[in-house]
Amino acid sequence: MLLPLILFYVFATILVASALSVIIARNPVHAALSLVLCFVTSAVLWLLIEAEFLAIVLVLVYVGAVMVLFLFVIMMLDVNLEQLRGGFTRYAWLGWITAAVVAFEVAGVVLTRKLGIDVMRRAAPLPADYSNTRELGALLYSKYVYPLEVAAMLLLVAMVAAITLTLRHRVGLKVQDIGKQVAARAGERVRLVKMDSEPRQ
Amino acid sequence: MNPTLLLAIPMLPLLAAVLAGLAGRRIGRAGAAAVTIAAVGIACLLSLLVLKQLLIDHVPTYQGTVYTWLVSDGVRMQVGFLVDRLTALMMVVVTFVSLCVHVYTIGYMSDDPGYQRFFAYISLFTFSMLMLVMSNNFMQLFFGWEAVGLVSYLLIGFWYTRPSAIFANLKAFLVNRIGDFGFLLGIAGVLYYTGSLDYSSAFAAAPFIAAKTLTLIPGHPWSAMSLICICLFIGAMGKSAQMPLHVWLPDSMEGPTPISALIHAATMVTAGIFMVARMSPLFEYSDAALSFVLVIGATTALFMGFLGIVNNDIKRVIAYSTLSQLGYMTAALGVSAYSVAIFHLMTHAFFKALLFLAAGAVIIAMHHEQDMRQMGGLRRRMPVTYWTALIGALALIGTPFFSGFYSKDTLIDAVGASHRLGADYAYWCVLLGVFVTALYTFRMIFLTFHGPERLDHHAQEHFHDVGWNMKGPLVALAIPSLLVGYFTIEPLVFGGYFGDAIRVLESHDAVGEMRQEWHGPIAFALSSFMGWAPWLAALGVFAAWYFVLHRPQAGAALRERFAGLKRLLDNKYYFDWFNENVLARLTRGVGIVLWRGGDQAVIDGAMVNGTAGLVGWLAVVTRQLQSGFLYSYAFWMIIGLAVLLGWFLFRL
Amino acid sequence: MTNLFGVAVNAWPAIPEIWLAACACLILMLDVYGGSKHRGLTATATMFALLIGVLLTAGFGMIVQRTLLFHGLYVADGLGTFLKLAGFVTMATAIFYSQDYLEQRAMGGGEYYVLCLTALLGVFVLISANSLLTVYLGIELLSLALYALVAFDRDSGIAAEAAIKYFVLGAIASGALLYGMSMLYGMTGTLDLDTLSAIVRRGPDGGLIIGIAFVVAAIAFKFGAAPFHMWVPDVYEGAPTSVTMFIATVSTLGSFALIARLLSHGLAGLPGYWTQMVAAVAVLSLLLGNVVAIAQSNLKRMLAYSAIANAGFVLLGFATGRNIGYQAALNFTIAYVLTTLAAFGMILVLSRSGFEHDEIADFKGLSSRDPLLAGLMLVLMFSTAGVPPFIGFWAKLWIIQALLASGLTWLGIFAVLISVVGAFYYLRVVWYMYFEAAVDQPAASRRPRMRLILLINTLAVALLGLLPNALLDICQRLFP
Amino acid sequence: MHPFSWLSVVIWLPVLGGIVTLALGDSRAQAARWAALVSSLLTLAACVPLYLGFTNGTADFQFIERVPWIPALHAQYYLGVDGISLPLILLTALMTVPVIIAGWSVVEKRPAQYYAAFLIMEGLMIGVFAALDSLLFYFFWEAMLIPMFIIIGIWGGKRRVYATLKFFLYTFLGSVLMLVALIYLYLKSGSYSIASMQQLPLSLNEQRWVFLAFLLAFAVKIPMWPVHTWLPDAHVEAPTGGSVILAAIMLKMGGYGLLRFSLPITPDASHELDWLMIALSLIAIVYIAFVALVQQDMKKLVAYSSIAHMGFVTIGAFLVFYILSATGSTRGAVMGLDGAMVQMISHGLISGALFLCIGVLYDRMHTREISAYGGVVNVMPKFAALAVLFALANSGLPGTSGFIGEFLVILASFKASFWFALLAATILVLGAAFNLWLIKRVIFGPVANDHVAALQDLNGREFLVLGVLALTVLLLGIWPAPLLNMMEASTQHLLQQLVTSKIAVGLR
Amino acid sequence: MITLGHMLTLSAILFALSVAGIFLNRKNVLLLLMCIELLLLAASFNFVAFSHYLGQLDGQIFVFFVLTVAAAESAIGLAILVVLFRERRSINVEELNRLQG
Repeated sequence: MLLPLILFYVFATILVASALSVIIARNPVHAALSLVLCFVTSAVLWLLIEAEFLAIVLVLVYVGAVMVLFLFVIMMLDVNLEQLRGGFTRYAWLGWITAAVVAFEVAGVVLTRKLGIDVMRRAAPLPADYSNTRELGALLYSKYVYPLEVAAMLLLVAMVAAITLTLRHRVGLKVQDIGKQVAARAGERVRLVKMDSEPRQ
Repeated sequence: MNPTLLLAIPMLPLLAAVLAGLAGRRIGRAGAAAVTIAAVGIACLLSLLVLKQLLIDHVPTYQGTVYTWLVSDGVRMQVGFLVDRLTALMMVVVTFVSLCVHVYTIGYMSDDPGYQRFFAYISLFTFSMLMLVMSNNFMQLFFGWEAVGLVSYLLIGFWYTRPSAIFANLKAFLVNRIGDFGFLLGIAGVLYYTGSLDYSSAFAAAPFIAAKTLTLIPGHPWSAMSLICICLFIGAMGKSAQMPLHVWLPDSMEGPTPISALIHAATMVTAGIFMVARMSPLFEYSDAALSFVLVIGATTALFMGFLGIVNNDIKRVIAYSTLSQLGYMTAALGVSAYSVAIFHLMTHAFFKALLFLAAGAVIIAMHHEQDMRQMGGLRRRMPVTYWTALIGALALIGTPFFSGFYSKDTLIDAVGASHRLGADYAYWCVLLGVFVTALYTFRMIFLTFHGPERLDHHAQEHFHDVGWNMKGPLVALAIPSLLVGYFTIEPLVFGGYFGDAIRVLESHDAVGEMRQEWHGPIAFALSSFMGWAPWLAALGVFAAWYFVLHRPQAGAALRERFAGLKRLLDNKYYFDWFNENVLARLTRGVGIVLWRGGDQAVIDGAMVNGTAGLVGWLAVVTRQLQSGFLYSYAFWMIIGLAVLLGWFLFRL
Repeated sequence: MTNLFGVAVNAWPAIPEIWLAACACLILMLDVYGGSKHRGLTATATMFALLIGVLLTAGFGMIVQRTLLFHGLYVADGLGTFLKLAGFVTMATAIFYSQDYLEQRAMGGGEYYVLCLTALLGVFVLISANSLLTVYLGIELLSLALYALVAFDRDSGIAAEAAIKYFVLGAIASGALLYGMSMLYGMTGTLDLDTLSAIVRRGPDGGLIIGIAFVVAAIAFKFGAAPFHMWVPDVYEGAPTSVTMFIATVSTLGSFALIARLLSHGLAGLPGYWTQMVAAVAVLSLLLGNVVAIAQSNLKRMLAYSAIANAGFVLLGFATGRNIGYQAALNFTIAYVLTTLAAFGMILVLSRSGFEHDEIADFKGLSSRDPLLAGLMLVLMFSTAGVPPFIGFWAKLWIIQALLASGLTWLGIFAVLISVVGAFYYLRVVWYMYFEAAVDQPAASRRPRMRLILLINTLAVALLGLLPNALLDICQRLFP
Repeated sequence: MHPFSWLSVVIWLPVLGGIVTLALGDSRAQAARWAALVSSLLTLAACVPLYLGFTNGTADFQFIERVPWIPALHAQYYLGVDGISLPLILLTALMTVPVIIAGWSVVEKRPAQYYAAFLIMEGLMIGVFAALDSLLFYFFWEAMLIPMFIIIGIWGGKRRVYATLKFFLYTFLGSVLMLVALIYLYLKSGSYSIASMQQLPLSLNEQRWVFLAFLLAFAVKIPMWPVHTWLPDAHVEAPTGGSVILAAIMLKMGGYGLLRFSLPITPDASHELDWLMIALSLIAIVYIAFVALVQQDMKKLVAYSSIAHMGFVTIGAFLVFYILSATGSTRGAVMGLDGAMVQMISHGLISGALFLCIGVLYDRMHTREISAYGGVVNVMPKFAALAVLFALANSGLPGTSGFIGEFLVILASFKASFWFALLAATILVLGAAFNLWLIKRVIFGPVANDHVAALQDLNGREFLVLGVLALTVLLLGIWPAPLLNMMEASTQHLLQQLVTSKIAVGLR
Repeated sequence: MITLGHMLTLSAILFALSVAGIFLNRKNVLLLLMCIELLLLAASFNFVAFSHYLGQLDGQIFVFFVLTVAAAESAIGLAILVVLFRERRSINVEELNRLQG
């Protein structure tokens, strides 16, 4: 049973490395791409602990939707990449230390076995015909229906908000008015203009 | 004795005062004068009636309450009267002198705009003084005590536009307050030990108090009685202008002359003497206090006399003479010769009032000129004034058979006969005082009435002798000044007139010893030539004649010789200088320091505004944290999180 | 139906949420067809919807004893009903105050009201949340709507700046919340708050403490308590005043619900730890809020710091970890919401198109320009300063009493002393209004209806100060 | 009990009057003035049944009204008066009328708000004295700051903002700790009623803390050295009426608090710390008297003299234990308490009158600098007479009310220690010094300048106000017995509370 | 075998990194948004891990919702970003300090 552990370490390393590169990337596009890498590796790690459905969703939603959105925005706002190159001030070390402290505090508890539950515990083996997705679905539509509704409202809010904030009617913007087009009659399509020919000199 | 009658005596002047004061404009000048004079006149008659009842009808001492002022903690503080022979005598003196002054005022103030106000004041004074002498408890005594002080304040500052006047009255009030300060403490002491403010209970408890001691400085127990008596006497020092609280009296001469006569010679200043006499049952139990009284009195008697010699203002000379005479009385009190003190008080009231009024007459005649060097030879211009003044002067220096002689000579003998600590010093003081008195008195007489006229032309043309409304009182006062001593010495001093009003312990009774060789006034007068006093007086007169009339330049030479002494006397022993330049300045300095330094710098500056400033500074500094940068915000959040985590994980 | 909702009982207790969600969609439609034609239609509709919501809640959703819905993810109890009613009323008043302001600034579009309603819905979800999941969703629903609202004035640079700051920091906070919840979940194996509070009784361990610390941090952020307060001043100042008012009032109710459900209920089994953390945070915010407010010149910003300070007071109430403290905190929250609502209403009624009237200096000489409004503002300021006879006094009094009753005497003394410092900057407003000469400004526009509501609002502040028993009594009943 | 609740009337009548006045608005100034005057007079009238219906010789509270107010906090609307509070209530009602009249034609700026503020404050102050429930007490105590803040701030002088903020924050800071103490006592006794707090047994340590908390509140109000510095500023900047109320009544609340709260609730702490109180009082008397001597501003001078005089209140209240240890009995202690009470009343009248006098001058010449005056008597004889009377009363002249308090306190303090009496008695000299020096510089002397020469003497309104006060001062000075009889039983009872230790192991 | 400890440690590191990214980044708001996604990922890691090792699915449900929220959040965040850019013509963090003090 060593293989999973090896895989874990490999992907964990990649994950951490790519996360690091998200932070220190000088170019937002690179950052975005390394974030994608993060998501993919995490998906793999989730597969390792039998969360298949979430792993897939992670890839689909994030890599498929969110990150595309990010890249789209990056491109849309044609920000001058030169002036956006990330960079740390001379207080960076302070930041690193603080982050390290937080990480240490949490990890320290874990490693010193003070967590309260056995960190070395292994999961009970699941039956062969176990389907993570079905279980989730069953739970989601029975017990967690109320959160589901709330989540719906939440997405509605996101939609409304995004539209309200970004959509704006610029003056002089050429947009077609469907109603007008439909309402047009044949008579109005062509107008015959009658005019005398000019006498030539 | 009829209480309503007693009540009427102080109330009539009060009502008159209120009437003349508040309705002065309505009743007019004449009205005001009439009302007040009537009131005081009646009061005077009633006082005489009371005296008669006590003397002839032998009515018992009256002791009664008018109403209860307040009750606190079971202590009843009442307004009430104690009328015995001592009181009666004082009442007569007060009302009589006051009456004379009222009458005299008509002429003296005739051209003053504040006419009604003046009458209101002096009537009010009469009321206060009567309340003082008739009181039967300390609270009321203190009331009268302060009330007369108030009126004297108002009267000294009567001409309130004169800077010198309003300076003088402030000074007078403050110095008196210093006395009252002690007096109040004394009263508090009495209440402490007797639990009551009534004379009767206080006197009854006297032996009990005498046994008590209290410790002011740890390890030094004091006789409670001495403390109380000295405190009380400090009050007397203020009122009766004993050194070093005498400084206000000469300045008080800024007031109109009738006031000088009434308040600052005859009545108010004697309140202290009266009070000590009244308190004799207490003082008798404290030799220390009496010695203190004796020394203070004797010192005042002699050294204030010296000042009279060098002064040229006629009123001030008399004022210093008053000081010195008060010293005599105090000295008498100091040897427990209370009766003698009161006797001298009475005679002095008459002849000193007389002298003042005479001086006043001169001043008016000279059109408000007070400097004796501008006078001279007035005896031809105003004979009545001259003769009456002469009588007063002779009485003052103690010429045999004059009233002053009897009182003063007994006084000197009493001091001589006393064995109290400090009595020898006192004896020499009073004896030497006789010479000094004669010297300045006749210096004044000679300068004013004899010798060449030194009037400036202004005085020349405005000169006019005074009318009979002013001469009348002079004559009226001259007669008692001449005779009262002869007739009253026997009952007052040796006849036990005062009965139990004055209490003297056997061991102290100097007068008692003198009573052995008492053979009537004439014999007393003749026998006095065996003593020093008359000769000293004569010597004084001679010296005055020699230096003033016979050979003035000799006086000048003498001044050259003792220039230093002269300067000392001119500056009145530098008392005023000290008060104004050291005490007053020190007080104001302390005030400034405490205000600017304590209040404004430390409390307000450092503590109050300091705190406010600190908070403000903190605000300005702290708001820098809100730098506006997203990363610093996030950073602070994480720091907070890390701290929360660390804190509790560390404690796990 | 029933087995979809998973409960045999009907869903009446959830009527407020259901009604609100429905209204949000309806009003969105209403706005799309015809909102542009009739000005103020959506606004009026929203207010009606809210008032009907009040009636519905009062009529059908009036729950006294605790009932669970939706497999225990949803709890309905007296506290919930009360807070929801308060939410409806507050929201309605807030919208009433902001109407003209939005019209003047061309923000009167229907989306605004939809977002407000959904935000309120988020608050309600939070109010009746009985599971970590619903708590989280409630917070997110509220926050997302708020982010959008803050940025709503698209023509204002500072609004966008405020929004992005709010968004980023808020995201960090919700990240922390998630992390903490994951820890709690991991330690206890449940998302259900009832079970959670039962399980944590077994005592503290590292995981729980980590979870608690993260959760407390997130809650402190919602409250705007130091050191997680940094967003408050910037957002208060940058956001449109109407939105600021919304954040200061409605979402404060949400924050109260959050801490009440998550800590005082969910972690009731393990008070020692979170109460101390809360106490620490509270002290810090009292200190910082009161001190820094002194240096402010912008009223909205000053009120932001005052909000930080008041959050400190509410948290002190929770720091007792006892019902008396929760009662006091609830009372304080209601008092604060009532007063702050009127204070912002004051700014709105005084504002004109192109003029925010949010500098303290703008209030100079108001007493001569407009005595009525000045008088009302005076009442509000003294009330917040905690001077009787106004409601703010009782709020503080009760907090302090709770602290003393719980033996936290020094906290009580600290609280009263710091509130003296706080008094200064409230007084400064009064000083500007009454003691300073008027600056030349046109008199505030009449707006009689608005003044009336403002007057009623302020009278409530005063009357609840004279006869505070009603409110205190309710609070005592809600935390028996 | 009494069929009609007069206390509520005297509390709420002026408040309602104030609201009416406010409603009338500055546009109808004259109407507002009359409304204010009428309601203040009605309040005064409503005090008559209080005075007549009050039975002397019992320490029980009378005119009791007791209805639940905040059941949630066990706080009641609980009113009542005894010999300590009734005189102060009467004083309050009496002093408000002159204030209203004094402002009659002087206050042009927002008159309605001016009168409203004073009326509301009158009600609140009476409430402070009448409240028997400590929460109600605190309610009135704090609420009263608002009108005063407004009064000084709007109608004050140049540095009014500084003065009024200082006043507010100073007093607020003092009060909040008292609130903490009250809550503490409530939590121990289960009720906010003062009586229950007075019977509540407390350990010495608790008493210490409670005492200090109370002390801060009351010391600031009285004010005692060294927390007195707000008073001169507030007085100087406040309008005449404000100074009058401030000096006449607001300071008394501090003294009242000491008598009603500190002494009976924490007797042992009072015993332990009385040295502190007496020391501070004596410092206040001597130090402040010196400071008053050198003031150049009339109002400042009177303000400082107020501080010095209030020193007599505090020393009189705390003599008992020294007397006990010096003489072995408590005879004389009550005299000290009586002295403190009388001092409060008479100081209320006198200082109020003095501030009115200064107001009279200020209205005419718009300066309070002593150096700007001189020889006023020449042009304003009536005024001069009254001013001199009040100044003398202020320096404790027998025959005026100013004498009694100092007299009693000095008599009592002699029992405690000769030195106390000695230091306290220095006010005789220093008080006379600063009062009469003021008079000398302002009233007497030749006319200083032609501003003074142009002065008009008192008009009828001013003369009425000052005259009535003068009569009261004299009457009280000549016959204080009624006042003393009114309070005697209560002070006796207070003494009993004071000497019965609250801790198991009594200090005595 | 992969234990709970491994997962938790990993998520802790992720969390710290993302946080560090937020306050170390001085230039680009976009990067902040990315870091936030990373943050949510870290939290989700915990949930997944716990739910796996506790053998119950509630955690994964939670993560499901987290993903939803994250998507919505990023949408709104980007919208705000767009508004900001339109107003300021810049998404530079260091220029976002008009509100301060």
